[in-house]
Amino acid sequence: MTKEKREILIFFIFTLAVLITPFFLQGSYFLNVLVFIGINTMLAVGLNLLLGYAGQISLGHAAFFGLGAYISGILTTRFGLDPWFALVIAAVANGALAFVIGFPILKLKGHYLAMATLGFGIIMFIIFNETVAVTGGPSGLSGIPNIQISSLIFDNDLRNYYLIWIITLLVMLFSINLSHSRIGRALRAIADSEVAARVLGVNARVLKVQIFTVSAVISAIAGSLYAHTMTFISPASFGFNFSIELVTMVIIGGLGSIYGSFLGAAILTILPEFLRVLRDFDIIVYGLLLIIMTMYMPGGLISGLTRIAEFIVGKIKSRGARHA
Amino acid sequence: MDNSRQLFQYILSGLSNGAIYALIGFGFAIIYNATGIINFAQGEFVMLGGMFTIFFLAFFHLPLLPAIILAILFSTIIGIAFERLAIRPLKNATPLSLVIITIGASILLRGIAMLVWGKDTHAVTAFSGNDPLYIAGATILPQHIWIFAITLLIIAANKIFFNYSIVGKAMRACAYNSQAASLVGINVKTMVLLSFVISSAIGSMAGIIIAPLTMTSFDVGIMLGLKGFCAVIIGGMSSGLGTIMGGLLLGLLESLGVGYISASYKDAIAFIILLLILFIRPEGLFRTKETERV
Amino acid sequence: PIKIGALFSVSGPASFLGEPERNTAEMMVTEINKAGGIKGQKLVLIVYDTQADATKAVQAANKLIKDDKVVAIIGPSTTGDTMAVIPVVEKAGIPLVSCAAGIKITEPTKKWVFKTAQNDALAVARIFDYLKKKKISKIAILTVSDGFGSSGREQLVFQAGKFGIQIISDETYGPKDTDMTAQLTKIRGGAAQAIVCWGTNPGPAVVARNVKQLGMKLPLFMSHGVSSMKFIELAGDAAEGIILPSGRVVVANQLPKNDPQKKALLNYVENYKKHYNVEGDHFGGHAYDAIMLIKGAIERGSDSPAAIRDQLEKTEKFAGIGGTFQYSPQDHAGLTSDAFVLVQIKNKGWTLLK
Amino acid sequence: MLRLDKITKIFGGLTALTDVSLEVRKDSITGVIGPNGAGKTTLFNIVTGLYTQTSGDVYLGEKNISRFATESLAALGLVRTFQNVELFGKMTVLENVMVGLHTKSRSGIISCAFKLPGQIKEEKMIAEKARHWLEFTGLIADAPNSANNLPFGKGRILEIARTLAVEPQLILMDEPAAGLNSQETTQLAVLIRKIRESGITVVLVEHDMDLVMDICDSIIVLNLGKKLAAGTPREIQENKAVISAYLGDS
Amino acid sequence: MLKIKNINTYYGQVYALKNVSLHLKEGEIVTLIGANGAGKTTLLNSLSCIVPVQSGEILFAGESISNLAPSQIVRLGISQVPEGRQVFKPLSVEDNLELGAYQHYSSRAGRAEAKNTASMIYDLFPILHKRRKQLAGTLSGGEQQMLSIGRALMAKPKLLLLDEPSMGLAPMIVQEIFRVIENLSQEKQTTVLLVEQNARAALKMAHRGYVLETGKMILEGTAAELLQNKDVQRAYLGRDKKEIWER
Ligand SMILES: Nc1ncnc2c1ncn2[C@@H]1O[C@H](COP(=O)(O)OP(=O)(O)OP(=O)(O)O)[C@@H](O)[C@H]1O
Ligand SMILES: Nc1ncnc2c1ncn2[C@@H]1O[C@H](COP(=O)(O)OP(=O)(O)OP(=O)(O)O)[C@@H](O)[C@H]1O
Ligand SMILES: [Mg+2]
Ligand SMILES: [Mg+2]
Repeated sequence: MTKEKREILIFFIFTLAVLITPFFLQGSYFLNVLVFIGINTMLAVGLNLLLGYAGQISLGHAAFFGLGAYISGILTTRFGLDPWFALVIAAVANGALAFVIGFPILKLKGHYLAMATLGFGIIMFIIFNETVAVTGGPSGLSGIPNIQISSLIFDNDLRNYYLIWIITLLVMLFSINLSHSRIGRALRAIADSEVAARVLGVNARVLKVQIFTVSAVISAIAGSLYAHTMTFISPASFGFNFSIELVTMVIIGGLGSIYGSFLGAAILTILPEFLRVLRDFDIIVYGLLLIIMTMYMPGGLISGLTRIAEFIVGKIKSRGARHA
Repeated sequence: MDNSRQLFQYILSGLSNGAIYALIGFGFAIIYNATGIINFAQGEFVMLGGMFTIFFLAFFHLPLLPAIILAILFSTIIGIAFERLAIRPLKNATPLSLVIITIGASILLRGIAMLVWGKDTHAVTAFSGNDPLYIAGATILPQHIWIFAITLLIIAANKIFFNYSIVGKAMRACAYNSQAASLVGINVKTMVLLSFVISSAIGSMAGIIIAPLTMTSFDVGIMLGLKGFCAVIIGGMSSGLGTIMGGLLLGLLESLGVGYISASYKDAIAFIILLLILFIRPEGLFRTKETERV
Repeated sequence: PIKIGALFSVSGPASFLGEPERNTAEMMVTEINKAGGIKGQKLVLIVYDTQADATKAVQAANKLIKDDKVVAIIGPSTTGDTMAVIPVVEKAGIPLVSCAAGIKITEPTKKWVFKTAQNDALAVARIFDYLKKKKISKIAILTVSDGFGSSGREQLVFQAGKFGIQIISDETYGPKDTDMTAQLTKIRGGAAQAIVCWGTNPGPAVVARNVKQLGMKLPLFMSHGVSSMKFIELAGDAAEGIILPSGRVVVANQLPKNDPQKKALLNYVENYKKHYNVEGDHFGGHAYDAIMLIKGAIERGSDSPAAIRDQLEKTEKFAGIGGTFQYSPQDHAGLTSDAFVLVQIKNKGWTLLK
Repeated sequence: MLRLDKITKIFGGLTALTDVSLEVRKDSITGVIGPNGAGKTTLFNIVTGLYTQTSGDVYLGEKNISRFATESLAALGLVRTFQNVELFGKMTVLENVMVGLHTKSRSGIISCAFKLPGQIKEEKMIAEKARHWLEFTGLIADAPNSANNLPFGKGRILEIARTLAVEPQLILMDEPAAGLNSQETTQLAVLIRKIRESGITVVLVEHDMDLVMDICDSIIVLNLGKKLAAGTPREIQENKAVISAYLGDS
Repeated sequence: MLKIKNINTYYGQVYALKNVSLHLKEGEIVTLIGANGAGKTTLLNSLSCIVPVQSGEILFAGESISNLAPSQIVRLGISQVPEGRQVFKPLSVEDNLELGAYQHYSSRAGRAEAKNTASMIYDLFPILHKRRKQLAGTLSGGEQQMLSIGRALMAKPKLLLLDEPSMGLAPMIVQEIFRVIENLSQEKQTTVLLVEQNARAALKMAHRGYVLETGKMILEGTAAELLQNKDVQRAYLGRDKKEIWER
């Protein structure tokens, strides 16, 4: 099987799994968790394009998520816009913002970039918090309408699940396509050696800004969807901690792997659910697991799992060979 | 109240806070310069310093000085344990996975501190009283003097250590290329451990001397760590003058921002100005421009 | 058994609310079960931590309703979390007795949502009332930029006119800030006659110390957010003379004998001290009230969610920790301005200000 | 083809190049030699826009490219290799060359993300051409390997393959033979000649005199940041100044 | 003084060295030649314990050293000039040299000694003296190579491992370096293991040589023998210089 065919097959299986999962979870609250996994997957995939491919860190990605959510929330609650329309505006506005700030920010390298994006995240967080008249301030913005397609209102977990996951799958598909294209290769080249890439005619500056923009647009879409499924948003969800959590998802999952980002998002979303029974000990176990996972799978879950899978396949094969 | 006195108070307050940020920033710089790791758990050592001090003061009723010494000692032991258990066993880890490990460690340390010492905030008595000192009509506390003095001391010591002592240079060599460093006979593992020892000692020291002002609780490390992180980056990750300039600048910007623009946007103003400066000087504020060679 | 869910921000930035609330709720359930439960049925309390994060609150609420199948929910601790879970409980038809203070929670009235925490509006009114009596008309406010502070600030600004008070400077500080001298210096530069600070520990303690450091002589007022011994401990000498509105819990033994709440208060304080070795505060009181209100509702009706809701709405003259509750179809908050008293800190303790 | 006019470069207090002027003829192989630290790599860095000269101008054909950004030079047909090999280590050998075809393809983010028909066709073209260049340089067997695991010498060849993929007019090579043994160097000489024959002008910096004298049409000698001599290999070998500054008397 | 017996080294699943054996006598210059990817660097790195050896034995002065830490190897008196000039770019030239003598810095005598060695190295490479305050990262390629060699010499090793020391150096400097190597071996009794692409020059100077091909040692002999060997001539020696220049 060629590499390309295998990719298609994997995506197909993944899609199938996503589509049938709800049938096993009728009425369980877990469906609700899966909705959030979908949103986080979208975010992680978006950030992975930037971090995993182009090698550019962002410690302020929650800001784009929040901006998407707030633009959508404000336009629908205060101006009565249709949620779909609001989503599009949120995406476009975020893209425009990312494009504009992208040029000066991405000129920075290493720590300076980390700190600039962190600063951007903090600035946006403060704006969400302080512009009380517009955003509702720290106590949040409520009454955001659900998304609607003619008479179908996405107001329960099952409907939201399909809405979010179909969009998430599309985002994943786009990202996979992108990674196998000239753009994806150029981005990885920039991450490895920016000078060499530039000498070969890759316009690193513009390309970095472009991918930053794409990443921001994906985050905005996720944010908008989040606002319309939660129907309530508050700044606390879009702070520095969440930015860090997103970076963690991408790295724990595996840099540069789209399915890795899904795994990372899934683990970090589900983990707190399981740790809930530990009460106050949850934070300790969470920290510990984070360390252990990274220690034993430095390349991320996806490479760890691949290694384990290869090991098992190898074992089976060698056993088969012995029998033969 | 005349304007110049007010301005002077802003400057003084800004500088005092800036010195705190700088001191915390040092811990980051040291580990970074010796290992290339950005230690997101650094803020937690600041917390540990304060919490251990409280612990020895309140539960064992020790006098201040022994309590401080013990607090630094215990924090350092935790620093060593962290390095031994989570950093050393790693083989071919990427810088980013190390970042995640330090984030994990910070969560873990914070969690343990919360379980052991509870969620309450605690006050620590000042080293030499709470009577404000008047300087040209503006006031600071004696504790601020302590902070300035110790910050200066630590900078001087660092500068000498990293630029003039062979061990300091070896630590920098390790950070740049650990394989080549081992080829000249530097024991890389020892260097990494040493950097954790120094930075956890300095971090806890910072936590101790600022606790009388800021009070302390299991989660003070987050915000202070963040500010220290910014200070050290503004300063170009240097373990010398750059970081103190970074810290003071951040403190000043915050204080003047509150005074003349808006308190609500204090951090935002500070960051906007920093970003603008970085946009003009992408290679960092306090670093001489050096071209990357190919 | 009767399953009741609870959502408290036990960890995270609002743990000062969530922790005493959880402790109180658990203590109460133990007590109730020891005394034979409700109508002979044992009470089971399932507590989840929201970490003051709306997303987590919603997930936890969903779990309580769908997995644990609780008949009522108490909490969340913060207004933000409460606003986030309201759509969930409204859709599922499960009564929610919030322990958060935001006015938005019960205004407009929502079918399934009640609350026990006193509105900030009441606390502000108490302070302004006092200021007016003392003929202070120019004040500076210094509020924390989190949910608690911003809702307090809203009320301070909103009610000032009504009391003929002018807000000369309006400053804020961040929840984790460790130095407020810059804000205070700015206030000092104006003509304010008093400072009102709105926040929860440790910020106000820093403010009190900074006021002292700067040698400012203006009277300092705080919110009910710091009415616990912890504040006095943190602010040290700087706490002396500060005036604040508070639930009656901190001055329980100074109350007149005929005070309807006195019995419940003394009982609660003593019990809490016995269980947890620290003073109970009025935040824990919110959970006490929530549990007792639900208990009352079940006793009067049955343990189905709908019955609990209907009976809650009919609650009359329940003398709890936060005040005397009186719900009605139009009012799901249930308290009047006498829920607060003004206290002053003297000699490291509380004095009831008449 | 390429003309430098009075190039001067100062680093802080250190003058790395002083008034260097030179010309490279079309379809020639020009060698740039000189002692270590003479300024050869600096010269390349200036021509390719990685450094900005303190003064002087660079012309490609008639065009003054002094202020051109590095990435726009590739489109004009000017590329280079690096003294300290700069491979895209985490990518495969094939992908490395495919990056070289970046300027030969157009698809933007949208058409890549949506796999529009044009993009699919273009991808095919890229893969085909990349394979062609790997065959041309004899690296085809290593195509699927990770570039990081390539032995040093092959890494140098891969850099050349990558630049060839740009289909340039002019390649600047910085010490292409460093780290190659004599047999490999001979193969390299063959490859460089083949490149020239396909109509590409080559400028190379090299310390392997056998190679330089063997393949270069003309040679420029730098010393201490100044042009010391220029001429045919023969002339250079006999130049006293060059012998004493660089070649030695072996 | 050095004996390598049947060592095997892998990268993951891939063999890099198969049953390689080699020995060095005190004061000897031995050269290791082989094509790209033959495993020369891997062999030196195995010796320095940077790459772990899976099986086999390495004896230095009679002691097994195969499981030591790289820093201990240096203390025993083995120094390596690594492939690709791995200088400490953010440090100055001076500091780079100083770190070369890291192990000697614990004693006062060692420090004084290191100063002497440094001035000897500056004499050897005067350009380094001119650049001594400059950051190593801004040096030209050849200057970095000189620095890398100088740094290894600072340790005053008993056994010097050189991985392509002439790479990127001007012909005159190459001659100079070869002269230094010969001097070291003659005057200081330093043993040298030299990996060099310029096989002819290396063999001319060396006492003995080994030929490594795809991880296996295929040939061993005195330098003269190898120079005469037809296979070696074809594969590694190429045409004679003169031949080309005369054309
Ligand atoms: N970015 C820089 N900062 C300071 N000095 C520099 C910088 N780049 C180069 N130099 C100096 O300029 C001089 C010329 O360097 P260059 O790299 O051009 O030499 P080269 O001729 O390529 O030498 P080699 O043959 O050794 O590679 C060197 O002495 C070097 O130290
Ligand atoms: N880190 C590594 N991971 C996997 N394979 C490696 C690694 N390093 C080297 N190799 C492989 O091991 C083999 C031997 O490499 P080595 O670098 O020892 O060769 P060499 O003889 O020094 O070559 P050169 O002359 O190019 O320096 C090569 O096939 C190379 O691809
Ligand atoms: Mg060069
Ligand atoms: Mg090699």
